[in-house]
Amino acid sequence: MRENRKYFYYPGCSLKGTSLAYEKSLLAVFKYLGFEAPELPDWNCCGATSYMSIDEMSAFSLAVRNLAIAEKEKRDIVAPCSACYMVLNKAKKYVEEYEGVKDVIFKGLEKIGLKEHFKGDVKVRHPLDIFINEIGIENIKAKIKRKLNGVRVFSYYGCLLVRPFTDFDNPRYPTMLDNLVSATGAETIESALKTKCCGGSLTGTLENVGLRLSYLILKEAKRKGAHLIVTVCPLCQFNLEAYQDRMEKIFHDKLGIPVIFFTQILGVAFEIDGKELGFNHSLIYPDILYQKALV
Amino acid sequence: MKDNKFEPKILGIFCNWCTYLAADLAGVSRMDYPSNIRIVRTMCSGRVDPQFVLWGFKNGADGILIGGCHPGDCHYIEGNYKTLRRYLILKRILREMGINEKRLRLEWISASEGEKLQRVVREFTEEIRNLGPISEDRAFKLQLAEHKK
Amino acid sequence: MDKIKGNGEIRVGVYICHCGTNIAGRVNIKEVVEFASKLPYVVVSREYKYMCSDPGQELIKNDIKELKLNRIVVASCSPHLHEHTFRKACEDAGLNPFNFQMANIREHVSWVTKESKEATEKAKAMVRAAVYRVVFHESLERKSQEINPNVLVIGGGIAGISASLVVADSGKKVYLVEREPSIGGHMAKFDKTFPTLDCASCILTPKMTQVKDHPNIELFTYSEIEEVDGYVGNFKVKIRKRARYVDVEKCVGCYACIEACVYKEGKFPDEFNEGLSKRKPIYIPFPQAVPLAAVIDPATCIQFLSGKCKRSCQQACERGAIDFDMRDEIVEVQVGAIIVATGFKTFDPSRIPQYGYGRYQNVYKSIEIERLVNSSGPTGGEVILRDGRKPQSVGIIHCVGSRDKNYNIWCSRVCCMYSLKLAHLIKERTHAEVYCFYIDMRTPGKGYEEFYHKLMEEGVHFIRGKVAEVTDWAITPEEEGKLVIRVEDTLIGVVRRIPVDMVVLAVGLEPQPDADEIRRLLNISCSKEGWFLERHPKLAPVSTFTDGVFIAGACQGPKDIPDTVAQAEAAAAEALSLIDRKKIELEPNTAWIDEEKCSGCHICIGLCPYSAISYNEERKIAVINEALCKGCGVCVAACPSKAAQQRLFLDDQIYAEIEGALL
Amino acid sequence: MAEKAKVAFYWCASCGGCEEAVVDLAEDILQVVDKAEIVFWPVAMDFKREDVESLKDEEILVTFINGAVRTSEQEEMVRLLRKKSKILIAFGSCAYTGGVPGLANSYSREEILSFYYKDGDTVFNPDNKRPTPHFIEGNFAFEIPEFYERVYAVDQVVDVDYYIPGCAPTRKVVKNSIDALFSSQIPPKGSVLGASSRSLCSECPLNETKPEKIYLKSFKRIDKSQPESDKCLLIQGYPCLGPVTRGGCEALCVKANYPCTGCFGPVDGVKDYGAKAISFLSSIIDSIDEKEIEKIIDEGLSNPLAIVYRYSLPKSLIFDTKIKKNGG
Amino acid sequence: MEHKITIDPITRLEGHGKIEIFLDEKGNVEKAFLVVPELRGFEIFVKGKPAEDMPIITPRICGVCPTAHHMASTKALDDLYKTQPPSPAKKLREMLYNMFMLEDHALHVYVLGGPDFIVGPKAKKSERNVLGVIQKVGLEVGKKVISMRREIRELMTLLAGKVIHPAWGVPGGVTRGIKKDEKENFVKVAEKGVEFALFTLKVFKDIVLSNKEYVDLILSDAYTHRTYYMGLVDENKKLNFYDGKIRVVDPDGKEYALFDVRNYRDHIAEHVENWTYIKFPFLKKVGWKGFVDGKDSGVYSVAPLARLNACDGISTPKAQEAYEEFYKNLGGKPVHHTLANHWARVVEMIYAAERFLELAKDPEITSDNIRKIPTETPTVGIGVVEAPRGTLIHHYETNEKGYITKANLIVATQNNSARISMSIDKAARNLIKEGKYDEGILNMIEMAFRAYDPCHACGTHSLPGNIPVLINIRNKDGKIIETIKNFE
Repeated sequence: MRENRKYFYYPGCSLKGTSLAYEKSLLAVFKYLGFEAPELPDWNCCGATSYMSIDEMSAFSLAVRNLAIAEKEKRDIVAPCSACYMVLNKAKKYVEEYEGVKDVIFKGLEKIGLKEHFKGDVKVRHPLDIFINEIGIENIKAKIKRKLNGVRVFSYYGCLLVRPFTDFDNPRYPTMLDNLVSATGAETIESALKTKCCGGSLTGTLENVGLRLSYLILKEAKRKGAHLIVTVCPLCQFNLEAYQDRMEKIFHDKLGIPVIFFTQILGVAFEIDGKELGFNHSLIYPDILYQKALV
Repeated sequence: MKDNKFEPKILGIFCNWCTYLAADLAGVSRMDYPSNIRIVRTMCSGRVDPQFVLWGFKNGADGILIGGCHPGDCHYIEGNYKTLRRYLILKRILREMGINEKRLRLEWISASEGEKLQRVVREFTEEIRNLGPISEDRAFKLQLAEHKK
Repeated sequence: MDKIKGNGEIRVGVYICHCGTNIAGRVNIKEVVEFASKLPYVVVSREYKYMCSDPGQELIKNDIKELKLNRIVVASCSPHLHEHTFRKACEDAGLNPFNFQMANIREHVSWVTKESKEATEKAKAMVRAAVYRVVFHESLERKSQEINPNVLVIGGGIAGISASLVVADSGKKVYLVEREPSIGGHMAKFDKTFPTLDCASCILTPKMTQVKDHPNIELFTYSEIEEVDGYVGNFKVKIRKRARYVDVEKCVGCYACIEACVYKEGKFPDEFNEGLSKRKPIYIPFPQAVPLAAVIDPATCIQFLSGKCKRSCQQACERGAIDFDMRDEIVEVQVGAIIVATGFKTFDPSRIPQYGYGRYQNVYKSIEIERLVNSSGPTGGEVILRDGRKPQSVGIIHCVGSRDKNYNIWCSRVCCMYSLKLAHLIKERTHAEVYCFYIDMRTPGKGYEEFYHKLMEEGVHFIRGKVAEVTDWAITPEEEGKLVIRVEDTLIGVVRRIPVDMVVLAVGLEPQPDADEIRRLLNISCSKEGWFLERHPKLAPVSTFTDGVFIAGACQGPKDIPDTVAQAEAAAAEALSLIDRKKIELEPNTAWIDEEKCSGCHICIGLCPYSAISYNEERKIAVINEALCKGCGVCVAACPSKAAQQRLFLDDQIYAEIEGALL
Repeated sequence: MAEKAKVAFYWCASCGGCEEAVVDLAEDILQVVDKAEIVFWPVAMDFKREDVESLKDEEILVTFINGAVRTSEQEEMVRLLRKKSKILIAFGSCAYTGGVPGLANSYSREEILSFYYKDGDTVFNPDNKRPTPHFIEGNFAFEIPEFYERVYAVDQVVDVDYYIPGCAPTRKVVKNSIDALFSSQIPPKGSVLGASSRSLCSECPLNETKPEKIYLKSFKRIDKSQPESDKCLLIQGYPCLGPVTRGGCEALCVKANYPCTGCFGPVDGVKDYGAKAISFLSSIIDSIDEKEIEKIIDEGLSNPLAIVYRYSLPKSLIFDTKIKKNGG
Repeated sequence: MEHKITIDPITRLEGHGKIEIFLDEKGNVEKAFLVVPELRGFEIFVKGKPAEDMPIITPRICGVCPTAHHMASTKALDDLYKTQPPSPAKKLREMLYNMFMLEDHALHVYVLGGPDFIVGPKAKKSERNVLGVIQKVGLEVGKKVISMRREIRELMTLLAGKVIHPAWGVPGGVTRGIKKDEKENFVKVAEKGVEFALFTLKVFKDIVLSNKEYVDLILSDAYTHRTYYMGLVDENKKLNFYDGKIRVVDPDGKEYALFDVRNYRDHIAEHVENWTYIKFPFLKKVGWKGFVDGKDSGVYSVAPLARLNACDGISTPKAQEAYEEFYKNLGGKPVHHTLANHWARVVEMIYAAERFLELAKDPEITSDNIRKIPTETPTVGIGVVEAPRGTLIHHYETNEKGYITKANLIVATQNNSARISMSIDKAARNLIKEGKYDEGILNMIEMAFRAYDPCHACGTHSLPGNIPVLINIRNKDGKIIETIKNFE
């Protein structure tokens, strides 16, 4: 019924700002794999951030507008940012389940002439889901030009991606990212912390708490001898990477662990040029990926 | 019954082995549901002749709920599939006659599904309550037109 | 309601049952009695506290005699409960029992209706329906059927074994069917049994041997039920004897073949030891196995994989018991009753990834520990970790997969007790610190609570709280290299991290994965959880809604050994009492064809699931073989010319009932 | 001249086919004339309503009524004739079960009138005229009867003694019925005269071409398929109504290789012809998959009502109700 | 004082009709109306029904000419499914159709309209019936008539299931053909038919045309209306009942229109009155000018006379002869005398019989190539035939699955309804003067009416032999002050 669906790429604010590297690498990898996902025309904020806590309805309205635009074109949405992914899905679910929400939202949609286009048919999917279930590990393996043998990777999911709305992985102990990363030849590390909070949401308000949470994860990675951390979420990536120097001071520990996006490591395995993968934005450059030893 | 609200009459025709037992179970478990439903038992839902349904509507049922075993679970191997076929055509007949097809419902409720029985009867009763009396359906309006004058 | 023709004078008696307060508490009986008395053909309308009691029945009998009643309606509970009681009463009073109709005003009215007024109205409707219907009832003859005295028992665990022995001892033939190569079931894997701590095999093995030697028991191991046909008293059962490639008759269990196997030592996970040890492609499940005969696993045997094996086993067997060409074989048996004792399976803890089973090698399932502590187990009863270390600290997590709506909502009933047992045994063997993490301790049963106290005195730590996760994530140095159990200790209200060497997951009990197939084969029902459904939770705990099929043991719901055996012997008794009736009377609700009406249109013939209908070439009409008819009425509903009709469910009876119900 | 039995004929909403059927008695009609004196036959003779009124109650031995009741005039006449007749017979499908005009019962009077006099393709009605009962124009006063909301079978208006099935009743059936009426022992009230007590299959020449068991993977429509001759039409997939339809017509349509359309109505004991028909048709659908079943119905029977209630909609249980006296 | 005369019943169009005559103060006719008190609503309730069912349902409009409806409907299906029957099927249909025309006309000539002339308009009413006819022409003939009809109808039954109502026609063909061994019988009956038709013409000439009185009557102004005429003609503009184009000639006999039935809506419209359930078709482009004749009034006429007026001749030899003779005697085309319908009908009988014979003999007639199964998606279909009583049009529209979404029918007699009303009015005016009524008017009005052989003018006339008519003359209060009737 939904066979050969088409997709829109929904960037959200992060991928246009702090996480340009994510957008670049994602699009580069999509291009390389021949997966088409034009940017969602006239998209707006997903409704995450403070909206959700201050005025849920407005947040949902924002989210659903994006959904409606996509559904109008009979396309599904690919949302790389975990926050967008979660909020868009949440909004869809609430509209389905709560008449009250539905009525308000639909009134809104009617005003902007999108009502008749929105039946709730659109799916919101994460690139990870796309790689695993649409493109397929095997096809990806087949396209790999450069085996990353010997690289030890801590594949880190963060809190938002896998719960509560995910159906493509186990919310308590996800494994899809590990599978994908190991497809590149890299070795992944088992860790109970792969879904622990990165502290991101707190760093702004309760810095010492937030940083401690971030630190625990970096420390675990270090303890398990990971060369680098691979993540699927712009917020996690930013938090884990940006504050390492400050953590070193507070916790008297040497860190300097590269934190990159899973699309970047794929890109390396595909031998896509580093610039296209946005490594120029990295604060801690993952040299390991380019060491001759690997080749 | 509750005043000023329309209380529909609902007929339940349940198979002896699944849905009737589910109703017994609901009873044993004291799961209350609206008293609008009146239950008639047949050995198998496959015994339900479409004539029974029309007869039920004619005799004042505002809604009719046929209950059988889940597909594959029929005590008589596949009686419930025959029920399904008859039901699917019967709904079209009702539609054409001018009776809201929602007034007829077929549900698979196994002997262990007391809750499901309760849920379905509640839903169905509410749905029919909202549909209003069957005498308001086109077929009956036409039928009674001359009488009204 | 329609006029009825040629039924003579109709005299109906209506009896409304209070059922104590069960009905009277909700339904205004007086009003209903009054209402009934005004219904057409009703001669008398009475009420009584308990119609099913003797005096209640007497009431009916007397009225039949004195008031010349020829139709009886009782409004009380579900016909599934007492229809047969009241029919009997009619019969005793000389009235054909089928001139009776029951109105279900308890299960379907008083128990499910809040408002008394509504309940009363509904009760009236149900009574009216019954009265309208009964008027069209007619006298019918019951057909009776010989009962085959043999009994089939499905499942060779402790339940099946106990049931078989009881039946066999009474002199009846028993066919015992077990899917595994040996009988014994889960119990055979246990070392001790709670709370008495007597040795499981010491009490089980003798029973297993009895089964083997019993003249009245025919044992089918490594076999499964293929097909069940027929009905109470006359079941035809096809049993598939899977090829074990070793002739059980010839094999003496000398292990020669196993030693001779080209594999020098075991290479494949040993099912009986829960994979804690390895076996060869040819093996004997365990030393006390019954039958004590080897079996070849074709999935791992070179001969079957490549066809190029030396077959050293075959040469080694002096009795020539090994036969690689053995095929599955279908045996058909005839029985009068069936006892289902297919048992349970244990919950797979890898479904709860945060407990780390399968990821951390020192996380065990309870059933694995049963083998570890078992003297005949892989470690000869020593409790050691996979790396050979003795654990100094062990955590036992209760309710794994039980009492959790993410997995199984029910309490598995045995986990608390077996956890205590394991705690005791582990402590006894290793002197380790043992922690039990429980939600609630549930120890109902003779000597159970006492056992719990004993354990507390032994110094086992009991921590009340549902474990959040088992992790190797060390925060403090002392956690390094250990498994940390994170749990909120709800008694002191703090989150604790407890490092241990070994984690035992007290997994719950689940229905067998293929319980549904058995259910369909036997036409019985399952609860929505998948446990087989008893006819009545209190009054008919081992019967099912399919006459002649009984259930025993954990296939009906989690239970411990004492309860299982009790239930098994109860089922055996039920089966025996059925068989000893020699004859059973069949409900005369069969269909027949009115020859004056049938046009021979063939519609009904293909619809009968039992091929009871055929076309008579001479008379050019359809005919029903009533011996084969099971009375579903599908043909009746389909018959385009009302030639096919069904006794007890005549169109007119149903029309009348519907009309009456829609008060 | 000896007292002949008085006989009356009346038509209601019908096509005249039933009168034709009487004329088709051809030579045989003369017998009838011998036996009976026709006292009322608006088609034929002008005894007026007043003349009927002037008769004694039950003075007429037999009245044959064909056609269904749709107007006030028809209702009044039927009541009057009932009063004056010993035996009243519903003649033909329309009188018996409502007939083809009865299909109108799934539409309202207004829908019909507005199409006829307003929306119809060829209607030219600028000043929006409408036939109106008791219409007065200047000093012209017109009496046209009221057009009822629905169609009634005759026994929904008055008590009927016998039924003669068929649209139209075949020559044989009419003859049998008349013989039965003038025979020594009168058949029991409510009987269907002249036809068989079994359904059509019993006299259908193709019945023996049926296999033991009948299952259908699809229903065929005759618009885009041609039935094989000499092979049961039902097993070919055509919803032939033979199994549910009273025999007696000698399977004329089937002999013309056309599936039975059911004009003889149900056999005794069937309360609702259409419901029974779908019951047997759906039962033999060879599928247990809801989607597939829906598909099968969609392709072959997507408007089952049209097929199974061609002649009997007003007698469907839903519509089977007596008209209130002088309902109009 | 106002008088109202009710003549009831006349005969049946969709139920029975009655005539209302209103007199003015002086007792002269102010207006006479034909009132048709019934309606059944086929166009509406066929909605949603499968198209292929139309040939089954629509014949129930008229049980006297079911074959006409069946055929019009079947042809509409051909058009709907954009298919044409293979030649054998087409021939079978046309043969069945001509068989029907033959027996139906025969019925009218001998049993309905015939008596007026054969026995004589002034003859005692008791004699003016089929029995009277038999006396006059001899029992043999009477038997011949009855058996002729029966034999034809039995063959129709064999071929098309039932004669009332047929179950036979399907888009692109028919469901049953003629078996080799059946053919002979058809030919035999057809030959009889021709012989019978010619015999009928002879009878008609002997008795009617040889009698000046009758001829005058036919030519008399009372029965004359100068209207348009409509009929179906083949590619050579010759008479055809089964197929062809619709041709309309004006009161001067000039071709006014020649069109494919698919365009009927450009040419035909229906007028509505409050006092009758029947509608009055008229020529759309001329327009409705009320119940008046002449070139400016859209009123037109159909049925035998109209058909002969509308065609340029007949393709079969004997019928052509009769056709020429017909116009020679009636002063050339077009003939406006309503009563000439009887003669025209006999001419048509000959054509029907000859055509029947041609087709029965046709080698193709026993072919089993009787169906071309449609493949196209149905949309709109319009079909036409010439029913005994005039042009009959069926028009269906369906969804892509072939379920009716719209239907429109122009029923044969309906086309004549305006002219019939006019005839009645004219007859009434001529015959009722100063409140004086002579019994003759009843007969005259009858004849005027019967000439059209209105659909449903049922065979049942044969028993009493005349249309019974009663006139009640009421005063304002509706009290009957005088009654006249034409039976004892």
